[in-house]
Amino acid sequence: MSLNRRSLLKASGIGASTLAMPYFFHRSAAAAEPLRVGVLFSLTGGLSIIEKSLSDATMMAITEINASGGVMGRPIEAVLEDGASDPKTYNEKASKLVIGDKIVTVFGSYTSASRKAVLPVFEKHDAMYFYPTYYEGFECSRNVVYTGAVPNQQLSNFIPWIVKTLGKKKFFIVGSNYIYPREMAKVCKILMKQNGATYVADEYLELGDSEWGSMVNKIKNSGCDAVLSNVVGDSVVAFYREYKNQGLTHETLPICATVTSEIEIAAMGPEYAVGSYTSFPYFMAIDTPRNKAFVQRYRSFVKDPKAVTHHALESSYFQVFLWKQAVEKAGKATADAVREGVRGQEFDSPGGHVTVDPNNLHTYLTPRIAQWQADGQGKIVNAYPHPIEPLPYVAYGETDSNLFCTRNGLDVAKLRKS
Amino acid sequence: MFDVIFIGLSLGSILLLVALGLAITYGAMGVINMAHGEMVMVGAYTTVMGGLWLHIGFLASLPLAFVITGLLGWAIERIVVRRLYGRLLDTLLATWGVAILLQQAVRLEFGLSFFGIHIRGLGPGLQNVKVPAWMTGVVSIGGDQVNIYRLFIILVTAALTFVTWLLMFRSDIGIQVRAITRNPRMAAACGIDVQRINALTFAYGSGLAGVAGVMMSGFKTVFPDMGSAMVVDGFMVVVVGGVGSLLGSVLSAGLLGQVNGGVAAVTNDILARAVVFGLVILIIIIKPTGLFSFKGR
Amino acid sequence: MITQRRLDRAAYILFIALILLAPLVLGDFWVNRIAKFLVFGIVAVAVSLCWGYGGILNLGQGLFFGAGAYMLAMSLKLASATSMQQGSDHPVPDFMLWNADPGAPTELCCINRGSFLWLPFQWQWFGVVMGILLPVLLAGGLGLVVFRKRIAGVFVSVITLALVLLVRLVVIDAQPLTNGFNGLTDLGTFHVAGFGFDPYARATYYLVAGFLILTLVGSRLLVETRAGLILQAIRDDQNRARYLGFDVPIYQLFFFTVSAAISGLAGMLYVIVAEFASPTFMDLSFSITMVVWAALGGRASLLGACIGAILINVIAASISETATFVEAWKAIIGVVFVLVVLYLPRGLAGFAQDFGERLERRFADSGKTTTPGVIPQAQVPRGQAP
Amino acid sequence: MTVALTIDGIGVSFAGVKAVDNVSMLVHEGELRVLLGANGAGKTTLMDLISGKTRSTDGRVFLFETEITNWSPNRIARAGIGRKFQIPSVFRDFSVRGNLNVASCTDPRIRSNLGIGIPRTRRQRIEEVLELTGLAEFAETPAANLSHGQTQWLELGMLIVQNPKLLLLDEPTAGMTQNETHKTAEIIKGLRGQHTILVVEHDMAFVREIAEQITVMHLGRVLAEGSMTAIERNEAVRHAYLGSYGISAEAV
Repeated sequence: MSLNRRSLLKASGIGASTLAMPYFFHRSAAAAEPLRVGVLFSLTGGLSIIEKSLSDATMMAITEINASGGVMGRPIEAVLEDGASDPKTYNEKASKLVIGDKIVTVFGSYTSASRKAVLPVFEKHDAMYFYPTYYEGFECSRNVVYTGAVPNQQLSNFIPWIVKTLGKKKFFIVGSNYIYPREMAKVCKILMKQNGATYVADEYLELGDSEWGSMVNKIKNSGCDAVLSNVVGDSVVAFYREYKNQGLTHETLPICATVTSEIEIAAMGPEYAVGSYTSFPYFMAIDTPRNKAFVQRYRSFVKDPKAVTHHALESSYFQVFLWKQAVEKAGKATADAVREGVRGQEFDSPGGHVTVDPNNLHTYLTPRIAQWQADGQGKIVNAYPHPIEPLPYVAYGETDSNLFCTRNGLDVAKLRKS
Repeated sequence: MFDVIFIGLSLGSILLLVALGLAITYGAMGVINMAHGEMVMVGAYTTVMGGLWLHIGFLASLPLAFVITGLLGWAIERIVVRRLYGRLLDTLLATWGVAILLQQAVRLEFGLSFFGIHIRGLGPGLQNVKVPAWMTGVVSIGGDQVNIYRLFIILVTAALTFVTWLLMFRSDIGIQVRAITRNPRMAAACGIDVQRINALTFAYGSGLAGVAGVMMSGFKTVFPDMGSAMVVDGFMVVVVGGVGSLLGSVLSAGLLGQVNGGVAAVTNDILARAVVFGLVILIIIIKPTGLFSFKGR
Repeated sequence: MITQRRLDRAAYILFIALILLAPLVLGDFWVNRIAKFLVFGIVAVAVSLCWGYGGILNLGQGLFFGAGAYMLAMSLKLASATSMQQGSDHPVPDFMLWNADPGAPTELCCINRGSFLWLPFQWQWFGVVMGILLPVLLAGGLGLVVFRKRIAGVFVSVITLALVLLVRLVVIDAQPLTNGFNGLTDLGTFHVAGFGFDPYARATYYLVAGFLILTLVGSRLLVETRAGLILQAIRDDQNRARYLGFDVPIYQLFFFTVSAAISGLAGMLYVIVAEFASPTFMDLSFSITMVVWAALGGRASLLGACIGAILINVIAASISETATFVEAWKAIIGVVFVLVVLYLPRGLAGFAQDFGERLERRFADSGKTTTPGVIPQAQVPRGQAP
Repeated sequence: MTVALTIDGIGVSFAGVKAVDNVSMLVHEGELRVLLGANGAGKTTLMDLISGKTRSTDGRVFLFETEITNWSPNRIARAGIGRKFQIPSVFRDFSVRGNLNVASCTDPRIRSNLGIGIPRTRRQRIEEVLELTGLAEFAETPAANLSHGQTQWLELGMLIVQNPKLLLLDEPTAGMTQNETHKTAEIIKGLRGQHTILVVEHDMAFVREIAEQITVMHLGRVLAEGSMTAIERNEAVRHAYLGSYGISAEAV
């Protein structure tokens, strides 16, 4: 009984039982054995500012799938756990889900640190982890399906576009001090060189630090003509505010960001970001009926008429569907079945068509560049005509004709040559 | 050069803004209030909620936040801190629990999220605070561009420091507070209502944190965990300055701010923070009682 | 008195029997989870030794835990399969190549300026020795200065706090050497004489449990020695101890260092059961959490602190895994914590001790003698402190 | 007779004020010397200088043949000087016996204290001291529960257990009732001959009861030295310290 009640509550995300009703009816009607999946995000601690929304999006997808008949006629039962913004807790909860609850598929996490902390659990016990966040690449696990962007999907059109369209030649690279921004900076530098641009500085601020006085002053005095920001998390808000407070404007010296999303823009107030750019595969402003409906459904799901959607959130949503299709294709939900089934799986997500790369289990996404507007939405100023291939090792010379990460795993020989 | 000094001054004033309340609750009352950062957070949320629900502006939030966090501080003193006077490290542990509780209260929207009720302005996410347009941007003073918001923080901090100094050293209540600091039993024997004065002092210290929260909300990020890092910095400022010395706190905030700003300008922010931590360790080792000190209870 | 002693011994025996027998009824996952909690129990013993018996509140215990964890993790990182596949004849951590400048050498000696520091870690036992040695050196160096300068109380806490934050910052910033924020992951298995300790195996549980028992009993014996008595005397009245002729700093230093070594040991064991090391081990909140465990269990009782750590983690894990409290469990922990500080200032151990004393009085009144088996509730011994 | 304590022209100044100024003094082995003087005469400061609490600026201190000038307090204690403070300080969390146990660890090194339990010979000594200080029946009582007088005796007992060559007692009867004072005098008299003792005291009845040799200090200097009767007759003492009343008047 406790299990039923529990999953009921979980499927409703924040405990709204009305939303869980269809699932409940379905379950009693079909009386089929539910398929259990894990949902592992930080519901407490500093990272919950973002991860709560990812958790909600995952729950929404599960609720929708259940409402439309489940997976192979079986309802999904989500076991929700709290990573508490702490890799130790992540590791413990991952073991709980995979070993304790014998769950094969888990959707979860935002930071690389937490993914790295749960990885050994999934690899040693052969379970599948669906990871919805853009990350630095350099990973080739047969137990992870990566549905967020890798550096080439955010940068390969971004840097050339800034140089050619905006005519900017001298960059100030700034980021939070950890692996993702440093790796992004590395790829940026390669692309800048290829496009005949230079960078005047490559500076970092402690993750979570929001004191930007000195940094923005440096930017001001650096003589750069564009700022490339890989700043992550709550620091973003303080950064843009300080930027304007020190009298810098995006018209003359735009911030071109890789991580600033609708969440941060809403928090800082659009007036601080108007005119700046972000490169992401998904924006809330994507003008398709599918996306508009998605935003509406999300808002009513979380009961917040002003809630925003963003890239990692959209990936959290569509990756559940990719998993569903994989299970249905394989006819069962074991790790092997999911892994093989998900290869090449396609889905029309709110942001457009996505495909899981059959080789490296990363996802084909469409790079887009948006300029932030006064209403807090990004106006898409540039987009790839089609989804592009994910290259997790692009910084080491990986190209679409020479993949480092294939279904046989990482080809170290190629990496060595780089 | 001017810009670096100004940023250092601004960093110092931000440190002091948070430390001021701690200097009172820790310095004068012997309570290590780990929930002080959460008071800052509550102050910041007061701005958010005030704007959303009462449609009051940023500046009008200042007195409101002072009152709300003051009342909250008063309640915490009554319920928790009162039983712990003289047990310094226990106050640290108990208020740590209070801090977790306050964070969760905001994140879970006072528990209403269990019932599927969402209150705008609360919850786990980031919040937006509207700042009056005239406070953003720069003003030119003598050929140098000065960040108006930071200038405003410096002024508010200076004003609060002055008011606090007046209260502590030029008012009857201040005399009573200082008497309690030095010897609570003797003070009680002299007819001072120790319980009342303690509650008021704690409330005032918390109120200062609330004001700090409003100031922070205008240029930093508002979310439930925003305060936890601040309390550590503030605590260091107070200890380095010398427990119980207002002047010490002012000077140590100024010193740490300038060092942070200066090192950051020459090298980078990360090294600057490391240097500040190192400096804190060094100062305590060389002068264990802080830059200025007297023996309290 | 005799009864108290017996009660105390009974509590220790009962606790040891419990943790030795636990795997018989627990599944794989719980064996691993409890093993992690036992590691936290070891940490709590270290905190209790330092704080409860020595009066030194170290708010940077995570520094020593982290140091131990990183030292062993470095060895295990080099022992992992991926480190052997990086294109060198000798193991090289994958992240190091990845963080290297383009065209840098791929041998561990010279990938970057500091990478040679990793060389000796190819021998696992070097990592193990360093896992104890580094915390000992850190604590020794710090303690030498701090205690000689007669810095005490909250000032020690602030110094340790600033130090742990400083080291954390440096570890994160030294990404090419430490893998920064992500920490050391994808580790090899810890081997002793060819036997590999899989984190989910019973053997690993018993490795941790064995060290816990060793630490617990060892620390208990240590505080009962004359040196232990002198340490507690110093906690009570430093000045009196000094004028009785005891070199106060040396005693504080000794126990501070022992406590650091125990934390380092715990850090290593944690790496074995959790398979990663992370700079979050050096987060301030983790260090404070360690103090919280000890305070809940009873800072002045080694066994109490240890049980406190295990208990609070079991409770936190359990309530955070119920549907109702998955988001609220932290608030509950916060409330429990405030209540314990307010109403059980000596923690569970103090509570159990009072209970034991009442029991003793009852038995004394009725003229009966106690047998250890009768008092299972009093699992926690009396401490020495108030 | 052997000289136990030699003080040779010792002095210290605080913020320019000479608290102790060029004091010289000899205390023989087995002697009981009383230091007299008004508040601020420098008696306690002199004890601080001997026991290492305060560093001297001039002069030297010898314990028997050993120069101990400005050693650290614990080294001085180890050398054989036991100090009792004006405000009694004992280990409040320990029982009476526990306090004596701690004090009986005469080897200061950690290495030699890593054993459990107190050796038999020292246990005997502890029993003797319990008898001597009259605390035998309170042996298991927590020190925090002792009366003021008992606490003073316990502290005294802790020093005696250590068999110091020289005992420094700073106002051992401060705050005591008449009965307690008398008992303290008995204890101290019981130590006479076995220990060299230097006592600072105000209570003249007590001083009369125990004193052999008296040193009078005034404004940081030694004013007079001699037997009780000699001091009572000393003009300088009468004039500078006792006014026109005399010692007996002050004692009331």
